[in-house]
Amino acid sequence: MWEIIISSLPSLIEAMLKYTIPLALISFAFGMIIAIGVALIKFLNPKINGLLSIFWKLLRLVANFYVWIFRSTPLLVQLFIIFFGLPSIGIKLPPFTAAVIGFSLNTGAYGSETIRSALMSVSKDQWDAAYTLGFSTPQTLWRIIMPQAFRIVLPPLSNEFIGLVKDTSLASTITIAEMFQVSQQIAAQNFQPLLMYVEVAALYAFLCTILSVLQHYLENRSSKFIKGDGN
Amino acid sequence: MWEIIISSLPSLIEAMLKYTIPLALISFAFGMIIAIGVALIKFLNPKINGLLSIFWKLLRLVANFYVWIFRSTPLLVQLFIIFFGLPSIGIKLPPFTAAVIGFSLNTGAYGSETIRSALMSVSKDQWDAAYTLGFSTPQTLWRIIMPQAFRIVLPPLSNEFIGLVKDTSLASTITIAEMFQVSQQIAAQNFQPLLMYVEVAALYAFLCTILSVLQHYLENRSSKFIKGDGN
Amino acid sequence: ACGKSQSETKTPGTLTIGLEGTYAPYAYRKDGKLTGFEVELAKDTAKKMGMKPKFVTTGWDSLIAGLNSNSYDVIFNNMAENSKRKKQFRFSKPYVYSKSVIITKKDSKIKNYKDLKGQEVAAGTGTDNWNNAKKMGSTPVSSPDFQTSMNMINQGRVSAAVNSREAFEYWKKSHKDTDLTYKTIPNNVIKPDAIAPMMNKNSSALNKKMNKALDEERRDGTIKRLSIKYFGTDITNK
Amino acid sequence: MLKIKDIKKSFGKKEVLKGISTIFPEKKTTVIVGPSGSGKTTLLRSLDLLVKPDFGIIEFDDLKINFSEPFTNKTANALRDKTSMVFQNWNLFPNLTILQNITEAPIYVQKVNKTTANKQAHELLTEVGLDEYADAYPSELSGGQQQRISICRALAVKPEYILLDEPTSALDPEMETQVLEMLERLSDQGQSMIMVTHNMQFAKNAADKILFIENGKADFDGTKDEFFSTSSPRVKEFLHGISLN
Amino acid sequence: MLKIKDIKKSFGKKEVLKGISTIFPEKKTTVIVGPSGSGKTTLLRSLDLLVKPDFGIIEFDDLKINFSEPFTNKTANALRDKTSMVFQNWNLFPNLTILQNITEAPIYVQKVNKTTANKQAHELLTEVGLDEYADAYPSELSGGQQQRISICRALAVKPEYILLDEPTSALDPEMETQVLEMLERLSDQGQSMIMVTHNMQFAKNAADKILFIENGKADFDGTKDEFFSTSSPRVKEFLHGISLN
Ligand SMILES: Nc1ncnc2c1ncn2[C@@H]1O[C@H](COP(=O)(O)OP(=O)(O)OP(=O)(O)O)[C@@H](O)[C@H]1O
Ligand SMILES: Nc1ncnc2c1ncn2[C@@H]1O[C@H](COP(=O)(O)OP(=O)(O)OP(=O)(O)O)[C@@H](O)[C@H]1O
Ligand SMILES: [Mg+2]
Ligand SMILES: [Mg+2]
Repeated sequence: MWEIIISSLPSLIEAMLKYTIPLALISFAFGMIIAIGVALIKFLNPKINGLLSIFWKLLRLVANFYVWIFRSTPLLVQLFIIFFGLPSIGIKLPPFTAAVIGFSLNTGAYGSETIRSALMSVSKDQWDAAYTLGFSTPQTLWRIIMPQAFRIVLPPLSNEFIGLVKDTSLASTITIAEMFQVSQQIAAQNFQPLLMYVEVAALYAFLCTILSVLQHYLENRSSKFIKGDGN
Repeated sequence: MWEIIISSLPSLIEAMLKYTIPLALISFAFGMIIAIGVALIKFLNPKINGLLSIFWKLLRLVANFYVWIFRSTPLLVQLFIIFFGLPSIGIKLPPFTAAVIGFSLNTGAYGSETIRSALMSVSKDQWDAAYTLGFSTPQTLWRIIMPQAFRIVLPPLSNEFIGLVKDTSLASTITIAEMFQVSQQIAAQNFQPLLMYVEVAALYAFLCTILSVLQHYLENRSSKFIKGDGN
Repeated sequence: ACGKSQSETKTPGTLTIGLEGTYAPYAYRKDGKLTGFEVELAKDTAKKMGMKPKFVTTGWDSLIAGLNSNSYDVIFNNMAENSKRKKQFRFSKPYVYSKSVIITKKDSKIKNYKDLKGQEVAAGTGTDNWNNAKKMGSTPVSSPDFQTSMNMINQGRVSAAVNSREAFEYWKKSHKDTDLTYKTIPNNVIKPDAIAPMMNKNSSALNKKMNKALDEERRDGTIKRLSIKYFGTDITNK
Repeated sequence: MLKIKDIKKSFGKKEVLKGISTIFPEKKTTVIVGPSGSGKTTLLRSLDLLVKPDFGIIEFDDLKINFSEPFTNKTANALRDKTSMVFQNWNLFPNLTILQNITEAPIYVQKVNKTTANKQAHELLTEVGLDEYADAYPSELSGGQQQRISICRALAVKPEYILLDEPTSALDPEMETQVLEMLERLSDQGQSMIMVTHNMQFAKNAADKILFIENGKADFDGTKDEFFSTSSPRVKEFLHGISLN
Repeated sequence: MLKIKDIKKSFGKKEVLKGISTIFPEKKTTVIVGPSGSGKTTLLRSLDLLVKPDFGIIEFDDLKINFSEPFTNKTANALRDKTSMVFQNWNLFPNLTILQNITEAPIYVQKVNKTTANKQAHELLTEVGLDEYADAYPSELSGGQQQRISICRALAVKPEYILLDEPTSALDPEMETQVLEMLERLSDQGQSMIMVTHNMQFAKNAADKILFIENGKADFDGTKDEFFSTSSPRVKEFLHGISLN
């Protein structure tokens, strides 16, 4: 048994380093950019009128639709459509790109809701305090609201990232030989699918645990300004 | 195209009604029971000593381990091990039972963290207020804290339920012919996997949207006691 | 499906081959490398066509979708010719003839294909085995891989599995003391499957080149050699 | 009669109560004053066992808890039944209506039957002029109204002593007036009360006894008149410090 | 000099300000008083454009906003620069240190260079005796300390007028004393201030002018001495209502 585990480890780790981790990291980075953008579109209520305000309403409609569609359909299907479906309308993406796009859009949809609710949870008073000092809306967002929202958003976003790491296993359906697929291929030879599954589960657990530790470290750091009771 | 969609619809809806929905509902119900239990084990700090307190510490250790393991390994692997792995230690479960156990344990692990953090977010003052009136800990939990936590916990738990509905597609790996597998079977016949995937995605979206509407209804009802600004 | 020239492959000069890579002895991973009968055969075929082989592995569910979207040029994945598939896709010349068998426990009540009626039988979702199991009046139950099918029989979750004899023979090599055996299915019930490379309908030029290469491999004994190497017998003919 | 003897309490290494002994007379109002952080809240919470002292004795008639010995849950509950706390931020239960806030404990803790409990609650509400809000939720009421409700809630369990921790400090002046008037009325009716407050006007009007705590110790313990005429320099300084108010 | 003319504001159907005109004298302290809900906060917030009136004019020297006409963002910002608000709950930025709380606006809004901003912040902190907390976070300070910091923060942008909305009502008496002393000092130094407060003692000590608002209207507008000796029955009633305090 140990022999099987050890002999399969190098291929699994290679797949992890080559696909699982880069996929998760890159997709999460892009996902967060999307999430912040969408969260702001839904959160802000800029004082504009005329055409601009119609445009903003449209933007918000698109954002709502995007969040709805990506949260209410299975990720597997999303990947499938992006990779196998888009070519039929002339958009052909390499597998890795397609995977990054799919995972980013999915993470972006979930993340945007998390970020929006964190923004909303920062007291309205903080906005008043900033405005009275002359801060503009973007300045207030960036210097006052976002740092406070960050602390709130960290635990749920970390969970989403951990979820994403595990979800990368779905990339196998769009021809990416990530860790999970490699484990299946090895199992085809040694006929120990269960053992291979446990092994790959352990590797995921390992990754996720490292991430959790990192999350706690970040949480502690980011909450350094909440020393007393807070108030 | 429409012909294919319409002709496949009855089998898909049958699979949805027979497996997808019952699986999600039953697993969520059990999952919540587990989640509440585990959340309480981690949340409560009963004033006991001697053997009982050692037992409680042990219980908490087990709870922590359970949450950790189920949150850091892919659900697919969990199902696989429960269904195909447990027989090797003499526990043979029918597919539906195995699926319910797998999904319940998974939902329970995630849900317990959600519930625990909701319990923690109810002000310590509410406990004091109840204690001073003579409520016991279980009474306070049940009559005062839980109703307040419920309101907080509703949005994230609804999201977890929606996630579960989509995750039931993984039951196909343990031989359950749920909606997603049926779509694959049909696709293998008509060679229109993309079309079938889009169709099944639409069905999932339909289900999830109904659930979201329900969620909003529940949220509105449960927050009826927050009429003014709250305070 | 809007390529410039019909014979053009996904990448010029490269033959991109789609397969699952999770089905021994056809294709699987050993010591970190993809290998197996179909892997070696596809490599040799590409060489004979003057092209570089490139393998793309993907799940069974998306194997056909990948062909539709030109993610690869050809599938070498134990793909059996049948009329439905032929309508949509183009098959090159068969390289082996795979015999479906009924795998059961030695003491099973299932003595021949007729006993299969009403029984639950393990097979991959939407595979030929799945269709064959259905054809014989049994209820197919989805199984993700070969070993799992065997486990399902052993655990009594299904009464049998329909799969290729070669796969079973290969598996038996590493499970000598197994309790499982197989029963053949008469050719008039289920014909031996002609296994051939499968490609898009519009790849006729590619098909021509591939057929030439396959003919050559037949002539110089490559296919036979690989068959014996991986299956232990020669299954290159009907 | 409620008595404490040599109550000590530390949080971590910090000794917050350094041995306080006193008597809280029945049907009288005892006011606890002292600088911020001196331990007033901790002492008050000890009386209701929301804080568990490390050392000392609490006695109520023939009930007695000695914190250096083990005591049963039953004794603790019996003692706790004698007192009921009113909090600075009132802490009504936001998920219950005003009526339910008041009847919850009588019904579920004291097993009073529902009709009786409701009737008594309505009487209390009528007395404080808030009966029309019986079916409202706390968030619909002003701070002063909520604080009056919370006093009703405390009274509903018929405790011997009502404990109040700065019950008006989170209220604006007009609300404060409402609540203080209600408390003075209660005091006049002979309800035993123990109250932490900075409101010297209230102390002057309603207190029978004053306990001045400084740095975890009872620096003064006597009648109101003694307190306001004491020669203790520390008390004088304290009274001066809050005179601006 | 800051002047307002006929300021009106409704929230939904409720008219909260029903046309208020007055002058806020320079280098003087104007105290706004009135019953709860009368519109004091709304009026004060209007001066800083945290609330946008529906009607009326705000004038500051040659700057002028007429709310029934469109006005540019530039004018609004220019007016807003003249004032700075101190809030009841201080509202320090919890994610920034004390020093950063004070320097953030000078550096990022007024583009003062960092060294200068820090120097000035330390001067302000020293003045209020809190320089040692420069690198602490707000949550590490008491309420009274935080409120003093929030006044420093408002002063740091060098506004013409400091607006204060019940700056001591969330503080306990000793903290309140600290903050009020600081404000009296500022008032003596000739800082223009407009303050909503219930603290009549402070009004007596430091106010130059008093504006009494009732039900969205200015019922009294005059000097402190006029106010405390007025014969207006409503003002007398009001003064009586908060006398207990
Ligand atoms: N749960 C606790 N954990 C640690 N320290 C505490 C706790 N409760 C109170 N303290 C500390 O005990 C000391 C006394 O607190 P207490 O609340 O009793 O003072 P107080 O007299 O009520 O002051 P105030 O007038 O400000 O309410 C303070 O230094 C406080 O920080
Ligand atoms: N944002 C708002 N939306 C709706 N109504 C509001 C809003 N702000 C204030 N009001 C209402 O306007 C009225 C005046 O409120 P305001 O806060 O100005 O009173 P105030 O004089 O400051 O009272 P207090 O002394 O209690 O602070 C109140 O009835 C209040 O409910
Ligand atoms: Mg206190
Ligand atoms: Mg106000």
